[in-house]
Amino acid sequence: MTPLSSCLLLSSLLFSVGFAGVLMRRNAILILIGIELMLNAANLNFIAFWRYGSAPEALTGVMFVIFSIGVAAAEAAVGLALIISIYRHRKTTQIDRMNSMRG
Amino acid sequence: MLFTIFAALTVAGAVAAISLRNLVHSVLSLILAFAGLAAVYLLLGAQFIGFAQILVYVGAVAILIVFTILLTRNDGTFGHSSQASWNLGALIVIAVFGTLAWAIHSSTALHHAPPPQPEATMQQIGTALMVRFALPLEVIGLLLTAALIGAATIALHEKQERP
Amino acid sequence: MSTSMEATTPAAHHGFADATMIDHESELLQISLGPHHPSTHGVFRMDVVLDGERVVKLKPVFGYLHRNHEKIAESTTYLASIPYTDRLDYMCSLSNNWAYAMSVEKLAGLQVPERAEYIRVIAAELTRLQNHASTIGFLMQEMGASGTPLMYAFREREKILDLFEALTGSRMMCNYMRFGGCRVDLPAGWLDQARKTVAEYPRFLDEFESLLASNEILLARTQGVGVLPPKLAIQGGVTGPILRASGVNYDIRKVDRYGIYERFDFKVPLGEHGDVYDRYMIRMLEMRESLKILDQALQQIAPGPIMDPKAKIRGFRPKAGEAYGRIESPKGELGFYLISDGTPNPYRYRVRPPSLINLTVLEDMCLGSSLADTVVIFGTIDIVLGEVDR
Amino acid sequence: MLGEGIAKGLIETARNFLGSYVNKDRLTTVQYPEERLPQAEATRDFPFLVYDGEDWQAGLRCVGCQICEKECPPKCIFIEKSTDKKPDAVGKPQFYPAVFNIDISVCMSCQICVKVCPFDAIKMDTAFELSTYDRFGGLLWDKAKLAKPNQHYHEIHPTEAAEVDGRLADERAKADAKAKAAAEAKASAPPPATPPAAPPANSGVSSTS
Amino acid sequence: MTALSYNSLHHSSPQAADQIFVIVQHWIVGHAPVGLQPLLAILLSVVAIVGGFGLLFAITTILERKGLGRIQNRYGPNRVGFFGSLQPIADAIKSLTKEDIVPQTADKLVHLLAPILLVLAAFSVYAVLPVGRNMVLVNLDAGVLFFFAIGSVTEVAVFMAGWSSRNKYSLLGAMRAIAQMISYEVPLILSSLTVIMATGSLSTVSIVEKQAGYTGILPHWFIFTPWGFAGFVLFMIAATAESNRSPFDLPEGESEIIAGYYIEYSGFKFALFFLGEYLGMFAISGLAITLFLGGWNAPLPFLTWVPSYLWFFAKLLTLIVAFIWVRGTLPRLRMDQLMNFAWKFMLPMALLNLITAAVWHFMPAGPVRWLVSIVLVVVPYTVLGRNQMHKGHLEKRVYRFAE
Repeated sequence: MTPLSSCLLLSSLLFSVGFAGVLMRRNAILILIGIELMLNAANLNFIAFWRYGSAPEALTGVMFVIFSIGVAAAEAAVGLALIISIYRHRKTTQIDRMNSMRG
Repeated sequence: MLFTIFAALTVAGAVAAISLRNLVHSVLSLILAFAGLAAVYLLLGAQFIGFAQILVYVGAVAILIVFTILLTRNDGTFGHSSQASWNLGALIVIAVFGTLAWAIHSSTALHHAPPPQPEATMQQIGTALMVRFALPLEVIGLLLTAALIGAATIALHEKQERP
Repeated sequence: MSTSMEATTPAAHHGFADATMIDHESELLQISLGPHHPSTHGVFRMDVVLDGERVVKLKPVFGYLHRNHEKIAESTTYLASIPYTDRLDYMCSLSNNWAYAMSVEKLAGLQVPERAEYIRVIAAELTRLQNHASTIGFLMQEMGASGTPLMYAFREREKILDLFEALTGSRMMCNYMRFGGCRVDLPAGWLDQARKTVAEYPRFLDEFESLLASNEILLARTQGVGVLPPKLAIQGGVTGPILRASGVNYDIRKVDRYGIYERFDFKVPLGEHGDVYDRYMIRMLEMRESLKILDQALQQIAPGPIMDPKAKIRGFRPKAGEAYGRIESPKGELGFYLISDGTPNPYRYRVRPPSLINLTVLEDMCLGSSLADTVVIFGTIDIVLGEVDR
Repeated sequence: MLGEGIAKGLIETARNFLGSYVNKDRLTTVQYPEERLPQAEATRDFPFLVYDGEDWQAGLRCVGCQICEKECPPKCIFIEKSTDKKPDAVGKPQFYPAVFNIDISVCMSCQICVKVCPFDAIKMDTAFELSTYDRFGGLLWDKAKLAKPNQHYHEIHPTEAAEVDGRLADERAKADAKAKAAAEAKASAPPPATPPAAPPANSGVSSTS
Repeated sequence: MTALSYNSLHHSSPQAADQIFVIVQHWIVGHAPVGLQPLLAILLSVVAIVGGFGLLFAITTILERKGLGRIQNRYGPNRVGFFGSLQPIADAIKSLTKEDIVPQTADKLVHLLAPILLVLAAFSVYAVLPVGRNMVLVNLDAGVLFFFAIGSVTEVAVFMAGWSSRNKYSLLGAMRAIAQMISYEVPLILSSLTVIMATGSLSTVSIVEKQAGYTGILPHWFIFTPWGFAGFVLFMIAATAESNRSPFDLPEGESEIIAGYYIEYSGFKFALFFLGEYLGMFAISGLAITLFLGGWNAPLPFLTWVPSYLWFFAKLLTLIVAFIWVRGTLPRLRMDQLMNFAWKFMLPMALLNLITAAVWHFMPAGPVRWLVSIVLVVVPYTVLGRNQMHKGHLEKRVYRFAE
């Protein structure tokens, strides 16, 4: 059970938990939380491979995680803004009721 | 040994985040998960990423989610989806986790000894960002401003329209 | 704003349990400011309906301090009501005494001697100084300056209260004016002490001026906040510094020229915007005008009798009739309307409370402003619950 | 320039801060129990009954005429007249109050009772630290607790006391003179024969009493 | 995270007094069994920090109340102990003995966790603050980033406190506090960015070392450069807002919403909130000292014999006095003005300050450089200041008098 494989195991566990959250919960906010978890699992993989991988001085893993954190934050902000605006119209955050395309 | 503690903490936080009934409790456990993850990064030697993780996720994203929860009055009918889709979801998730675990277990690339602790000082990250990754830096800056303005207009726009 | 929540009495909303109490139909948050609240000048409640931080509806609720003053006055003699007038606007008891004494003098046709008139003007202007100083002190306290301006104001107020204690025997409950003059003459050395206090007072005003008048935070917090248009002020029957801050030139000292005010030359400051900053500055400028009156009065006062010889202490029965005496109290036009039926007790005893009448325009000023501004606007109206509830 | 007004305000508080160590005017608070602010002479708190001489029962000036009870706005004075009479300071037999209670918790120290009392029997005290544990019994003061010697009156309100004593002394002198004259008239009426000798002795007597 | 690295201490340093604490620590650690030595060293430093700043908290409470008193022409507490010196102990005992009331509808666990998390975050921030030469708990390579990361955790604690006590006012207070903290974190980080750009490193120790040395009698502190001074002023304004102090103490605006997010706390938990707030204030002024006021360096060349940690605490006390002085004078800002000020004045000034720092860095030394930087600082200040003031056409008014 090398440290690298334990890291990968942890990140895959995190990924599946996040994936479960997205599948099983009906509240839009919890879906966003699931997505955040999945993104973090991916970041963990990058750092694990940077740490135990072949050419650590190239810092590619670290760079990629920095940019991925940035993108994830932007995505979260836009997602939450969408949820708020949908709530204003539909007065609900249940995704089942967000099926109509009308304005 | 430390790694297992933090890993357990992170997974517990994640599971609690998606399973708790009260939304605010789930966000607090999400924060616990993010903090655990940051600790794992520090263990792996990526200091900058660990602190950035705390600053961005715990400091900002979690607060954003909390604000959204408080702004959208959940009208009580939330909770788990119908029993059937719950089992189906669980089944798929276990399948995904199984394949990943099997892949990790059987891949041969992991068996050589772990290399020494690589150096990720601020100096190196700074120069790498400025030299090799200058273009992505500019793009991410652009993307963040666009996202910022987009999010603000979406949420704000609705405000003025109210009678 | 047509909210689905009709204006039921606050008690109906009593059953709130959940903390994030936003009404389910709309985003409104109903908060009651008071009666147990640090900035409501006494027992006074404001039922405020907030949309986010903006005030949508404000209903003042008072009556917590009602002591049935006017009904009691009908069953006691004229003299016995004088100590109760101290408790009307307990910040300026000497002005209340003067207003009551003046209306009874109109009723009974008594003539106040020269020296008593001077003492009354001096007492009233000193009251105005210490009232405006403490009003501004409380106003700054509400804006968050943690006590410093209030302490400076109270330091000056103490000097004036010591003058009152030496003259009338008590700091706030003076009970000093009688029908036809004053109860006791000026003790020895009181005039020099008064002149010294009045001479030192401008230093405090300059200190206040430099401490706050050009302070950017204060300007930002007060200019353009809680605007009271002159037309609304006149319709609302508002009087006093608030009316003058909206630009309406109405000062009873100039209109009625009661007492001997026409002997002193002083001017009446007027504001243009009618916002919180104007009300604050008008009070500062009025204090400087009062100082001018005091200087002139303290020079011109001459020895002489202080009581109209015809005035009787006991068995005082004014002839039947009615009278309305009013003065410019620091809060506004304070009036006493008396109907006498020849017996020692007044038949009807009515007080025109400037605080209560100024309160009626509170909601119009506060609509659309934030919660923090509501507290500040309420502070500039300067009400005293003793006078509001009587 | 932003911040200019704020700077002036800060200088003002700094001047007060440093001033408080330097001049008295900038530090006006007094450490209450140890140091006390001097009270003005006209200060009034709660009424007390004045008595002359040593024995407060006999020397009490109050004659129980109940004017103050009628005039008191909050109606906090309660008097029961005595049935027998006792000679007062001028020697005229007067009633005295068997019971004289003032409910301190109701009294608002408005000094109307002092103004209307024809016998200068009730004056205003300057003691204000009167807190008690018992709201009813403790604050309902009877005659014994209210009576205080004339010296005490001189201590707290010197000028007023001196003026009152002066007036009382004149009254007493006038009353004596009148009594003397009346006694003289009575004595001289039956034996008309000795009219001339009386007057000179008369004036001598009155001045000494 | 190695604790105080022993080899860095060279006994040849002239001032034994300067390194007294470091020597004492090594002497104690020397006695422990070898295995435990690193742990013991860390433990000693942690105890020193918690004790030292706890004591400073006590001193500041009494300093604040007496200082405010003296500003307001009164004494301030002087009954307990000599000149009121034992007042903090009396306060501590009072807060310990006071009954700890938890509202019935409150969310018990989160209600309990909030003050603990707040104090935890407040204390853990001190790991990177260089209190004296060789006296920093851990010399992190990304020290300043660590500081801001842990600083942002306090927002979460504030939210937990506000939401869990289920009270209208506490929720309003928590929302205001979080909005204020977030919007002032940006100018805070940007104004500290200028110093990081100038020194080229995020480690607090190297920032302080770069500020050592004197030209003539003027020390090389960053505050004595135009961009440094502007950065310092912006940093201090943002620091006041970050620690909810005086002109920005909106979350616990007593006169409006009674006590903000800690309204439903009493007893020791209430004291914890105060401890957290004061520690936040010390930490942020500590960082200001490290970035702008030359950490533990002496202000004048001939004063270097004074031990380094004394300089740090002297500067800290002066900043605390400044906080108290401001608290005693200024009224409170309104919520929208506060936001407006943050985004329309602080942010542009901080960005422009970056440019001035860059210009200062690349231009050759000399009066021209001074002139250009000063212009680059003063011009935007006046322009933005006038826009801020005249947007609501705020100015002292002249009044007419009716006859």
